Amino acid sequence: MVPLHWYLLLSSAVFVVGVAGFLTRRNIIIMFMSIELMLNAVNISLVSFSRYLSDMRGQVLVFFVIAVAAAEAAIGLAIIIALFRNKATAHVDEANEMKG
Amino acid sequence: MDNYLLIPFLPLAAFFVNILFGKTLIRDKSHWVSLFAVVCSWVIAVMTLFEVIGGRTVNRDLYTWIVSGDFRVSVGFLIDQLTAVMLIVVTTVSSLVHIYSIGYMHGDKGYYRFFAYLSLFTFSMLMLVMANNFLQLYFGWEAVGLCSYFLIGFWYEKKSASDAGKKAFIVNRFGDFGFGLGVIMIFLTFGTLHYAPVFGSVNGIVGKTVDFLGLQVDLPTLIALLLFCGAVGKSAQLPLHVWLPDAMEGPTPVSALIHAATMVTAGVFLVARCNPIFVLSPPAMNVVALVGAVTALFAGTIALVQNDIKRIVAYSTVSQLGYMFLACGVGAFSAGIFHLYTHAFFKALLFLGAGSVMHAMAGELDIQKMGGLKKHMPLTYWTFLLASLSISGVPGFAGFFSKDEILWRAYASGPLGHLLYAIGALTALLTAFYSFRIIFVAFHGKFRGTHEQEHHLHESPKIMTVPLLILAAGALAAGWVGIPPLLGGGEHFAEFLAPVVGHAKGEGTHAEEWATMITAVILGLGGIAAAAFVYLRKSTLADTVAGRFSFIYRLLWNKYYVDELYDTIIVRPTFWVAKNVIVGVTDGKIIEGIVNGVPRFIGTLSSWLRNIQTGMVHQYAAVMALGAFVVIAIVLFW
Amino acid sequence: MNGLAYPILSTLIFLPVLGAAVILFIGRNQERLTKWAALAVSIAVFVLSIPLFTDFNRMTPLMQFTESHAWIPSWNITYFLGVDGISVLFILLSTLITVLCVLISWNSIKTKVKEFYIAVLVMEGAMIGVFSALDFFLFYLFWEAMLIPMYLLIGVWGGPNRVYAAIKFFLYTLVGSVLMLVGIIVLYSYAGHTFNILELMTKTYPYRMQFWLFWAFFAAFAVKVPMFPVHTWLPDAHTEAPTAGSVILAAVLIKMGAYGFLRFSLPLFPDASKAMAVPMLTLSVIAIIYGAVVCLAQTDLKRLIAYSSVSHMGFVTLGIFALNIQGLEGGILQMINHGVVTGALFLSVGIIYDRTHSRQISDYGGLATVFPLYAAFFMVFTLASIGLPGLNGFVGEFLIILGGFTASKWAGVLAATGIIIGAAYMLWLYQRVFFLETNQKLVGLQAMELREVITLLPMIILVFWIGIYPDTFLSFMHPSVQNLLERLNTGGQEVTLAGKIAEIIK
Amino acid sequence: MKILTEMPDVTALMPEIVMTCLALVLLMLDLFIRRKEITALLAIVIAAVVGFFLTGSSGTAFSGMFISDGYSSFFKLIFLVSLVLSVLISIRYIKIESVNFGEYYSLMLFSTLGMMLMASAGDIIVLYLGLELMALSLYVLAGFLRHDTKSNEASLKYFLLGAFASAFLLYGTSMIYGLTGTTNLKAIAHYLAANGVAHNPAVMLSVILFVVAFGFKIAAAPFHMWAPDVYEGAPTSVTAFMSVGPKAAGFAVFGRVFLTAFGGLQVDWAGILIPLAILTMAVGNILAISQTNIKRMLAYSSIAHAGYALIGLIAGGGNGVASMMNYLFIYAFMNIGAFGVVIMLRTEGFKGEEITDYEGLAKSHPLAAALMLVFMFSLTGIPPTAGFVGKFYLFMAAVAEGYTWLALVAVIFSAISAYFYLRIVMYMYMKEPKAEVALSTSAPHGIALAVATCAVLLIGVLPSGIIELARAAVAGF
Amino acid sequence: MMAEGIFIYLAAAIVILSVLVITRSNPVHSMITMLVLFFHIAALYVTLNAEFLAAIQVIVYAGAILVLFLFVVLLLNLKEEMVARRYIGPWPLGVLAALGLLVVIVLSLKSFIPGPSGVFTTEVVRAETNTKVLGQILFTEYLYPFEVVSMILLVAIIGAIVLAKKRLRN
Repeated sequence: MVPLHWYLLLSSAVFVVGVAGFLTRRNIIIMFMSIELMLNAVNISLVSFSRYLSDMRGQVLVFFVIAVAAAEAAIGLAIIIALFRNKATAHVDEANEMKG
Repeated sequence: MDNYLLIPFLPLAAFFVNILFGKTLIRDKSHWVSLFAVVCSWVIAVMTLFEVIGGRTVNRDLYTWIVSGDFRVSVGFLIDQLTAVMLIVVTTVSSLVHIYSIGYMHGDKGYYRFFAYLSLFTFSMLMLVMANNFLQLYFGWEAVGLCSYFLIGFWYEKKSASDAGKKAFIVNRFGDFGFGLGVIMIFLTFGTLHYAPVFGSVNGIVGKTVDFLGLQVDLPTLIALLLFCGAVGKSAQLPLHVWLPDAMEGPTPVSALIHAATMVTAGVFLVARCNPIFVLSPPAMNVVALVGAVTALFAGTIALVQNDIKRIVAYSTVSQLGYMFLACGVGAFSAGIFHLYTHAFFKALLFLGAGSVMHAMAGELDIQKMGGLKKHMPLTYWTFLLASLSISGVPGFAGFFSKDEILWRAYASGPLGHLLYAIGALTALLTAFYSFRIIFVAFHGKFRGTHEQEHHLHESPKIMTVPLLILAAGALAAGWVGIPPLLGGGEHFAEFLAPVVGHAKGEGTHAEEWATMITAVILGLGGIAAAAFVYLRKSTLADTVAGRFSFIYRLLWNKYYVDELYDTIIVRPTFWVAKNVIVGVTDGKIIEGIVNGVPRFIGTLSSWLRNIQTGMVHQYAAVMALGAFVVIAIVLFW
Repeated sequence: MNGLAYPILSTLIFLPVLGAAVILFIGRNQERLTKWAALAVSIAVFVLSIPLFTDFNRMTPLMQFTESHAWIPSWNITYFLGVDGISVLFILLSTLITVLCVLISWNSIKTKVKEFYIAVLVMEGAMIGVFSALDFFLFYLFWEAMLIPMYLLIGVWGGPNRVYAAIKFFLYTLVGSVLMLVGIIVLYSYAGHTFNILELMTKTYPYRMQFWLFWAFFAAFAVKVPMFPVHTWLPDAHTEAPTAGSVILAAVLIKMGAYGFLRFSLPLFPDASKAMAVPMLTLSVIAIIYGAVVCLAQTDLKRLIAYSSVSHMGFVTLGIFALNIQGLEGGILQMINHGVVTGALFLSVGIIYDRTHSRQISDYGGLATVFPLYAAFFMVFTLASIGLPGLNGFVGEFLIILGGFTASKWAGVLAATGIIIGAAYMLWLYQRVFFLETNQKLVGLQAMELREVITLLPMIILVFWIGIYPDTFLSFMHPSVQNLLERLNTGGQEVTLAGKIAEIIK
Repeated sequence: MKILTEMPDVTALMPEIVMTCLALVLLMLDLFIRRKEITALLAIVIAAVVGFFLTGSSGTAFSGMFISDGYSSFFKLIFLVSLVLSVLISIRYIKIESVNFGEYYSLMLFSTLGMMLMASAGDIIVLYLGLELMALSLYVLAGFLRHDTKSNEASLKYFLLGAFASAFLLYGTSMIYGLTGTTNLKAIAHYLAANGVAHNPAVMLSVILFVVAFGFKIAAAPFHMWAPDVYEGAPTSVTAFMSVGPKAAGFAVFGRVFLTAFGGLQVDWAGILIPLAILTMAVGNILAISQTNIKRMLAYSSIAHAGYALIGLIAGGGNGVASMMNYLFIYAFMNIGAFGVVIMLRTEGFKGEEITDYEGLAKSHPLAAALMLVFMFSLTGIPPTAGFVGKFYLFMAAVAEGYTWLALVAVIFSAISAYFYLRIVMYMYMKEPKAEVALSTSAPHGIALAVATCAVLLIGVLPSGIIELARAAVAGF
Repeated sequence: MMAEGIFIYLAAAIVILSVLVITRSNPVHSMITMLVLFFHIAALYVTLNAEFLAAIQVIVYAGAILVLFLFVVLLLNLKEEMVARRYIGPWPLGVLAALGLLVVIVLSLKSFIPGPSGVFTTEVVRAETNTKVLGQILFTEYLYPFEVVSMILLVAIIGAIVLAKKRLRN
């Protein structure tokens, strides 16, 4: 039986990779995917808890997380398209008109 | 008897009438208003004198002035022998000056203002003299100072006049600083400021000491010396004498009234009035005597070389005041007041005489430019001569009796007295010399002024010469009331003042009294002879002596550089501190630095922090992640 | 107890505010109507305040004309007003000064006339509120509410450098008073959740807390007084404020700091006040001499009078912290005197400023020949300012120096030097402005209007009245000051420096 | 496992249900409504109806997932107030910005719904969903000016960082779920108290992750960097709405989670929040000083106000939370009022966002200038206004709990804040007007400003009503 | 022994693939890597007997969301994207921050104590099949959040239209 800790380590690893991706990549879509990664990391830990605590709440939460992730994806991409239509750039660091 | 209230309040009423309606209604008639007021006061003063001679004294409070906790002071009047004498002196000289001013100030644009100030001055001096508590004395004290400020600076267009007025007031304020503290010390020790209770329980403080600014000081000496500070300021004694010569900028009647007879004598009056306190502390008495003597000598020497007629007379006043303080210092308060009384007459006469000379010479003051006025102004000449004789202490004249009394009392007061007597006698010589220097240089010899001045020379109108004559009579007769027993007189003056100031102690044989009198007379006549020799026979001798002893001459001519000394020690450093230290450094740099510095620092910090907000999403996310990391790290490892 | 039928204090506070509201609706172009309305309101308020003077019971130290209504029950805050010997005179001064301010700015204010009079009237309401509030919250509310109209007065109608001066004034006072706010809250939570000042006065506080609270309140009051190190806002505020602004500032606003010491610092923190008396005396003496000496270096008329206020208020704080009856009564009377005299000086400066539009002393000279009546008025005020006996300045100053001398000889002596320097700079000012040859700029000066004479007349009357017969004003204070001193000597328990008592301040 | 037969007791949920249905109805009606003002009017009517239902509902539903008590209804009151005021000031504004779509109002309603769910969430899952519902509608609203790059950039930044923060929230939730086996707040509290596992580092980790997520929502210091850009970029009416509603919701959730679930760890998370609060006040006040754009300045000022409200939370206890709620209620009026005046300056062809545009406003538009003056003084916290009452109550709570030094720090910062608020008043009153500034006023806008000003002045003078309400609300907590 | 083997493989694959996702320069490559990653995650779910979720993961995540991403990626001009800088200037800082976070999380997870075990043991779930059990809880206990999710999806649709639709008539 695989101890719970390994799952936690796995999920935190993926989470951190997601954070790293978010912090380093210039392309908005890749940043967006890094967020999806972080959400998946959370899902992994939730499912593993649900399995080891033999309780279904974790999976229900995963269910909702996926739904919200989908909604976020829709809105996120809509925003990216709106930005793209005005500024024809997919890079975040070009969208810094406002500073100071 | 209770019409004594009118004495001060009549001039006050005259002041208000003149000042309010002077410009519009009364204009050049304003002298009638104030003259009427002062003459009435004089009449009532004389009646009061007789009543006081009759033995009746008054000490009544009009109304409570300031009440705060156990500090209670009221406006009240004390009429006793000393007050009576001072009333007579003030009202007489004031009336004569009023009459004289009608002529002297004729046609002046501020005519009504002049008489208004004269009335205000008379009111203030009378309040000072008649006060029955120290605070009202202080009120009178400052009020006279104010009037002298107004009158000195009467022709305020002239910078020198308004400067002189300001200087007078500020120097007086130095004196009043000490005087105020003295008054406070009195209250702290006696719990009240009214004369009667204070002088009544004065013996209680003998030998007591008090911690004053860290050092243990004998209480009566402290109070006496503080009060004496005021006296020094007001009567222009040594350290604070600088304002009197400059006060000559004012119209001459003012000098006659204020800077000869009344205001400057207030210091002597104060010392006399507080004699119970002064008597308790021998050191204070010695200080008063010494200051008096030294000032007398000091002023006398300066008067020798001055050329401005009014400045000479002014220094002579300072010198004579020195005499009065010398008298009080040795315990002969009655002698001091007697000299004050006689001095008022002949010094006022000298000033008014100088005034009529100035009037004739169209404002010329330098005696070197005068000469031979005897022919043109006989009346002024004779009255001037008479006053000079009196001041030089020629026997028979008023000055002789009062000065001789002082010298004798000084001599008789013990070992220090001998030194004081010597200084006094020497000053008598100098007094005689410079008084008669004026006579010989100005009135004798040939005229050295400009032609049209000579043409313009004429005797002053009657309105001015009548007061001269009256004063001349006073200068002659005033002394007779105090003829010492030695010469068969009843010494009525001293007896009259005895209940207030007591008798001068110190005894000496008749022989010594005769010796001192004779030496003083010899010195006086010697001075006159020397002046005659120097200025009538060999007019060039004065210049050669001045040439050889040029250092001393220049020293005396510049009044021992005292003015310059004060300027460099006090005035200029204060201004320097004000400009550079305060406005420059502490206010300008330090406080403003902080007050403007902090917001500016926050402003720069803000604009520096602003560019941390780079507008890059990564940076924001990085800060969030870093924030989370730091918080977790702290919580975990702490 | 409230002798009168109607709540006089509330009417005094809210009538001006109501008047301001009425003026709000007057058309922007009818300036004359606005001016007359403002004058009418201010006179009405002054007339209404007279019963305070006449019906005041001079025998009791208790609060009079009290009004108390529940205001914010959840915090136990009551709308509690009342006056006693200490504060009644200031209210009268405020109402009088406001009338004079309205009169003096009759045609000197050209722009935004409506807002000006609204600001002045609201100012008056706030001022009276500060002096009559007996609930800390209400006091603080009026204390801060006063900042806004003053800020606008200086900022909008001021001189060339007005913006800097206004901001500096606002921030200076605000930083000080916010520290007081924390102090008030600590007091509130320690003393059983009450803001009622009279109740707070009955309680005793541990020394350590008294110490900190004293300094918190000091921050607010010292800025207002202004005491030595925190005074640099005053010259700027005065020089830049319009005439009416600087008169209100000089006559009333400055008094609130000293009033604060009297009403709050002394009774609430008796031990701390006694312990802190020495530093306070030193600061006051420094203020006296510092303020006086710096006047010698001033070239701007208003700036000079402003610094002279620093010196005069140094006397007041000296009187207060002498902690004896003469000092306190002298201090309070000197606050009234300073309000009258400096207020009058600023009114006069306003009068000539309207004509010559210059504040530099060098632009003046020989005014006496051109403007004799004005010169006479100014002379009386100058003499009162240097403390000539017979005028009002002397009575206050003498009592203060007497009180100061008993408290500490050094303080008394050094303070006394202040009157010398005071005489020096005032007379020098008078000489440079009024004596010497007439400056060419001043030749065609138009004589004093009746309106201006009427403005200065009450001041002249007060100067002589207090000078000759101060008892009418002193008698107001005796019982209250007596009561304050008893609280001071007995109120706080003895100083336990060990600080073993539960220390509230973490 | 019984299957649910009877309908769950939904009386407590009435406000939310009514809001949802009417929002959907509005969405439909919008297709047929020609003049968008009517949609706005309907939105306000909906808000009123929900307000009416609000009073009746109290109690829990869905086995503790939904709690409707005094605490939540007070916050819902704040949300509704901010909704109504924001809708009123945006009617004219979105017409000028030519984005006059009905969806604007329905998105506003959905975001308010999200906030209401957050306020009465008893379970972390529902809390997360409510937060996401609010956040999503706000991302769209922020980017509503499709043609303006600034608005796009604002919504992009808000979206990316919002998603990033909610990922942290989820990670925290999973951690808590792992530790306590439940996501219900009361159950968590019970478990942590019972098993004494409170000071376990993993629990502390989840607490901090929650602090990060909620810190982001209320724009507290290290997590505040999105706020200035988003507030500046978003349409001003949305900024107004965004600076009040979501911030209050953030505090509601902060209070709910930290005081019920982590009640036992009060000392710990208070220790974390104190530096945060000080940093927030510092950043908010100091950076606002050197701003030139008024929206950005107001953004920093709202950060600072978050810092002040945090003091209430740190103080904890009945008074602390009540003072926080009271402050947020007053803050709603002040802030929306201030933004209302900013909106008035926005006319065709004139942005009116730079501070220098306010020069001489007092001369050209005295009424507008007077209103701004009232709001500025209220934001500074000068007595006769409500801002002072709010701060006063906060400091009272802090001092009562012994945080006197914290009150001192806050007081100093509010003195610093006086500088940049007064700069606006100074520009308006003490400078001469440059160009002739026209104002775009409309009836609803006037009403909103009137309501805001009256509230600010009324509460300033007679605050006992609100304070009692806040106290009663906390009693039910 | 067998289970550990599978877990190790899946864990390694997931971590490597996720690192690959964030490092590919071409977005389409990272899209495909993501797809493979999702398959592995689905496999992991199966080992944790959450088959329904595995299905959801594949269908929703891989099927719907990734496809959505693909549409948007196609919008960009890939050539310019290929050559452009992938990482922001100070990218090591980002990585450092992430690693810091990792260290801290791992350290705090060391003392992780799992909570109380619930009623749905693996046997029960296997007996009732995961989908059924999930459905039961979802529509009884978690009915309320379910409704809220529907609202979220609605808002997502409105938002997408408002922001992205070419011409909005008004």
